[in-house]
Amino acid sequence: MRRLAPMLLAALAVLAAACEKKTQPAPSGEGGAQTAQQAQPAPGGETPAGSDVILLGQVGALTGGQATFGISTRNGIEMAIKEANAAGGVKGKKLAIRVYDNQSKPEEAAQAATRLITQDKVVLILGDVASSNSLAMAEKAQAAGVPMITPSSTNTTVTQKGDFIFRVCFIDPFQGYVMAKFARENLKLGKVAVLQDNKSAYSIDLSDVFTRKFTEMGGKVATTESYSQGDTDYRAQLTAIRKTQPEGIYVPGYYSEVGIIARQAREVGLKVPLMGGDGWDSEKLFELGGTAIQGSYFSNHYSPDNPDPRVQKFISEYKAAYGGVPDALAALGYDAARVAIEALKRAKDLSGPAVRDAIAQTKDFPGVAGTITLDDKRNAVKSAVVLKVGDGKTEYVTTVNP
Amino acid sequence: MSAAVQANQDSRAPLLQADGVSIQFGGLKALTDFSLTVRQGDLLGLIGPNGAGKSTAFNVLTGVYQPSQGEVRVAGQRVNGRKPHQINHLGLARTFQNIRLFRALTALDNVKVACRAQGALHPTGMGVSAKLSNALVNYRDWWRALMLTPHFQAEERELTRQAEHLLEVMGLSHRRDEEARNLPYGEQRRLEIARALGTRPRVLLLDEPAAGMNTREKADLMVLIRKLRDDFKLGVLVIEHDMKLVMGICEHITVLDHGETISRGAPAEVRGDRKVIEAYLGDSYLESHGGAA
Amino acid sequence: METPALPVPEARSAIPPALRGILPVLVALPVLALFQWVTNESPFAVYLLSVMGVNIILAVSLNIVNGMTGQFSIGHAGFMAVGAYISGVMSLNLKEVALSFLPVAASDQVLFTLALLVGGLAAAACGFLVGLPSLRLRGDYLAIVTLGFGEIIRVVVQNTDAFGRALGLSGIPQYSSPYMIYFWVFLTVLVARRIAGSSHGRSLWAIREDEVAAEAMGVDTTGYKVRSFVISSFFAGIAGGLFAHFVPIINPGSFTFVKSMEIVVMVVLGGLGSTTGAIVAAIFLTLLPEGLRSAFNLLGTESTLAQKVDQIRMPIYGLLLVVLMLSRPQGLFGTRELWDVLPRWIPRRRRGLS
Amino acid sequence: MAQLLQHLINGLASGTIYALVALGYTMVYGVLKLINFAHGDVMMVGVYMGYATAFALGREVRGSLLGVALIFAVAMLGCALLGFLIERFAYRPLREKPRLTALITAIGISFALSYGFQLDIGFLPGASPRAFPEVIEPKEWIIIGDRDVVVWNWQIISFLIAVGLMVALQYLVFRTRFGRAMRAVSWDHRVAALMGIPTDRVIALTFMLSSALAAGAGLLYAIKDTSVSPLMGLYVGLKAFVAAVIGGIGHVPGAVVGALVLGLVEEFVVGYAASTWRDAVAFGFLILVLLVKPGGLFGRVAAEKV
Repeated sequence: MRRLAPMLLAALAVLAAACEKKTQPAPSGEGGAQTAQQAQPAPGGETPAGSDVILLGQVGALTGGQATFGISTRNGIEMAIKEANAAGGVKGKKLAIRVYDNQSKPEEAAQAATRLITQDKVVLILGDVASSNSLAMAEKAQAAGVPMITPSSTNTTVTQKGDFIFRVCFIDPFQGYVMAKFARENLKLGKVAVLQDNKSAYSIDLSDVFTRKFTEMGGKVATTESYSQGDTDYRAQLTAIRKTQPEGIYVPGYYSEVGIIARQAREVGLKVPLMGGDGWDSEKLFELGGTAIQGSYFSNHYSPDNPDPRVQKFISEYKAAYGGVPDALAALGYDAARVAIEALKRAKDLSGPAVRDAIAQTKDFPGVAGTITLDDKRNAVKSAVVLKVGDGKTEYVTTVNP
Repeated sequence: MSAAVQANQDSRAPLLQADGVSIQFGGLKALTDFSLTVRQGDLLGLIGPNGAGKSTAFNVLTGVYQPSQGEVRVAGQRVNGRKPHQINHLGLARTFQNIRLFRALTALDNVKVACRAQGALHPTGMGVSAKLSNALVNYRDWWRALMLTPHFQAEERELTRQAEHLLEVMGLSHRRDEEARNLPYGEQRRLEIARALGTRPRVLLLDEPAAGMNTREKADLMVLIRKLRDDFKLGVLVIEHDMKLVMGICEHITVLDHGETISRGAPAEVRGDRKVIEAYLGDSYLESHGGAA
Repeated sequence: METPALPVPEARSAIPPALRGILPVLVALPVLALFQWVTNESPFAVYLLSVMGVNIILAVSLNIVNGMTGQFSIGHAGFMAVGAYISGVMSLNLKEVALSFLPVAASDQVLFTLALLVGGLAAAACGFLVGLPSLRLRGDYLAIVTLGFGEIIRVVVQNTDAFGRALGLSGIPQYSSPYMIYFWVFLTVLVARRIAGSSHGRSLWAIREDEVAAEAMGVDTTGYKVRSFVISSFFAGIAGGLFAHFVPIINPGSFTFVKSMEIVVMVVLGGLGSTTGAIVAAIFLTLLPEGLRSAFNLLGTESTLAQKVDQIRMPIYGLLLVVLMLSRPQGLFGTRELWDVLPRWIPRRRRGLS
Repeated sequence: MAQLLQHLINGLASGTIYALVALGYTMVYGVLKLINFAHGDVMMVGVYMGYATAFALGREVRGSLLGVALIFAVAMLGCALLGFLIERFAYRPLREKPRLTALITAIGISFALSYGFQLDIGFLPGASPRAFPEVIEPKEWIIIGDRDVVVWNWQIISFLIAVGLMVALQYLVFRTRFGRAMRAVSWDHRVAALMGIPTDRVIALTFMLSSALAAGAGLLYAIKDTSVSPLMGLYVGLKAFVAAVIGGIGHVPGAVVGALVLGLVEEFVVGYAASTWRDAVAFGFLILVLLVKPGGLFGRVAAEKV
């Protein structure tokens, strides 16, 4: 028995340490939406940095293979906040953002989100790109009654987590449909192959929808091959694909792999165009893909070619601040932050439910990545663009409406 | 022969038997046609020059190596192919030439490991029902240990008592709570014997128990070994390098050279055997000493 | 270093023998209730404590194999994954089910416990399978087999629709509470300590010290090795189940080789074979990244550096490991336990001849 | 049939590169009995050194033979230095300590390097992969049928470089004084020290050698797959380690055979089954090999002397 006493003591010590920073009661655990709505006495308002600052939180992958997504999003959000502060802030207060890395792991995302909510007492959370991580965050945000806007998680289930969860982008089924339609109607392809990333739910979703829609439209998917994120040698899959002699290859993966895939596709003798989704959108794609990726198409949230002055202003300011053309994630981050800021302005106070209601009322909001109207499922109803990869830049091809 | 052994004369069934055992490593014949019988009360010696195959013989007997040919029987059971711990459960315990204590464990725990391992298990079981009953006993044991049942506590006390007794016998009581690695060399050797006794063996195999000891310590040890044999009613087989010593205490000696048994018999007979002297001491010894000593 | 490596059971005690077995549990239950009540109000504390608890279970259970038995397993995350996925799937399917004779909350906890046990047993079965090769393999070869097993589990999960493939399982009910988690932490520690203090534990230590000698002394080394794998993976499975029910999303990315290494690091850092060492190391390494986060937050929310610093945590973590191992190669406590290294003013257990 | 041949060629091409990395694991394991988990990350650092050099040289020079030689030289020397530093400061102080401690520092170094290189601060490259410049301009050297089988110049060149490095290593280990010293240290470094062999220097040199080999291998890998990323060390390193174990860790030719076998197995899994099962099959194959031959294909489980 005495053997156990120190252990219990240690446990108690830890507990005591953990409890020092006790916070206002925030409902936790099961119950989720219902409990969250009743309570929540304005978690915002008082932030650790003082009452003249409204703190927002972002959780994103700042390390790992898709780090540019997290970093682009962060840049976009940062820009929006700077603009808002320059314009006098919200309700007479300055805005600030706190960013945490989730290492692309759901448990880290949940931990970071919980920390933002409880310790940093943010009024609202932005993020993440990868849907598994957004799902983990959504659970926590919903339970705590803190609104969350994901700039670019396209998996349908994310916003189904509850009424505090929003997104400012379209969803996977739509994107898969866009490319299927484009391939069938614009490119007039009859037989294509699919190469999907089995480590990414996003890629599998897109590939499934694309296959279904493309077949419905009378096309034929000759073969579906797969790879895993982080691979660097795709020759075996591409050799197998070459055998089926497709007219195009749908590769709904991330730019980090797609660029290399394009090079190796040309190497094994596949000269047909590649097609993909918004995961392609990064400056790095041009470097990784070189000439091999030119002439390929991908669906995206926005086009830098859009002559709209609002978009061009965003692009030039972004270039000035961070160098390089902003990708869709920067644009979506920017939009998400601006939607959030607008909602904060409109909200009657900074409590979770008030902000939630304000966000839910977003209608015809002029974002750089399309006009945003949130439907009753808290998803943005938006059109998608199809871009063609050129020499170091993308070219606008067409817009596909829902 | 001592009185104790004579009293047991009629109950002297063989406890350990090796019958024509050979073992090969690759092309090397480490042991050829090795035969030996140990009965209760025996104190046998196994000698030979370095590399003669003495330790190999021990390893075959205890199941570390499998014999290529021949048969080993312990307590009447054929043990070829059995694992060392199963053979140990049949009543065979050993020490090692290069001391192999559980170095980070206390002296007491070293002995308790051995005391326990004998345990309540079905000692000779190989069949399905024996395996099943062993498994059941095992689970019950774990459960008792986890629940700290009164039975477990009593058993633990009993184990401690046994181990303490063995330490006392070997004169190690004062080292009870010291880690084995911190013991002086001679005491480590004795602790190994205490540990071997913990498994309640019927035959004890000692691999160079006196190595590294001075003459006086060796003499004491030999007395102790005799005493152990009598008190614990053991058969003892000793490997020893020091001829003089072996000759002094063993009643029967087997001499190995290059894996082959070159001589066996009472000390006096072996001592006179020319082949032994040649093998053991080399021709030069013979020349300088002018024949058998 | 005259401290014995193994605890000697106390000779005398005021507690009647019949009670000793169950008493720690009886004491723990109200303490945990208090614990639950105190932490209930801070979700972040709850989350962090939950992660910590799971890490403690993982480290303490791995210590049974790596520390006590001296085998080298680096696939612990694989067992955790088995437990997490099996219990996760079960809970998802039983989400709508309630036991009619119990209140809903109680029924949920009963079903949760059931799911945990099933997950733990599945992991234990895998542990048995992985333990079997240990009949033939030693040291580094066994290590790579455990690593390979972990990776195979990950790939299987990633390719199985029932496990949600790459997206993983989401929407697992959040049944894990600090009470439940720390009850299991407590059980794990209790089991580990009681094994260490029993003849089974001594057999495991004997195997770690010298396998040949242990075998010669009648210890069924293969049997004990397999059993230590089974027990260790059972608790890893439980840890996985608990983990799945508070995150509450699991995907294959959470159970990689890197996670396994993190657990090994906890065990080695704490001192191989030291249960309390494993606990302290698990607590330390769970809090360290958050601590770094807090430290960086002090730099202010506006600076670009503060936004970038979250990325610096992991390299710093790596370097800290190097520094820690260089300064304390035997781990924090070596094979000793916390109370053996505490300063004199804390009364120690009596030992020696008494 | 043609496809089989193509897969065979591809498998051998990646196998030779695995082999060079696996050799590093095996050599270090040989002298120190340490699984150097940071080995793959050292390789990754070497590739970035080559990357930087290639850019410093500019497009003109890096295509030439001299340019390629310079890139390799810088990366290999740089990595030798890195290997030396790691050994000196992270492993040597722990030499007489339990083996696991050095393993943990190896993991620590691995984390520090692979996460450190993901930062975009200062000279560090940032997390996303970069395209590796085409230092060897890809040319198709052998074409059979209607591009049924294609052998690329870089495949042959890297095969030759890899084989050259292996032969040199074999010579070094079995024909030179240093090699003898290395083998002596591998046998028992304490005894070797008593025999007057400067064990510290031998071990340091072994580390430098294995790190340089890793850098060479990494460059070949980057040329093959045209990319470099901070995480490449983790993936390639793990595979090479598996290869070394398949061949019997500590056994030099074994590592090469193990790597070639692993390269082929992986290629065939990807080519004829599904790539997502590749890692599972690779590890399954490893476990199978170990169950049949517990010491790997060539290694012998040293029968413990009792």
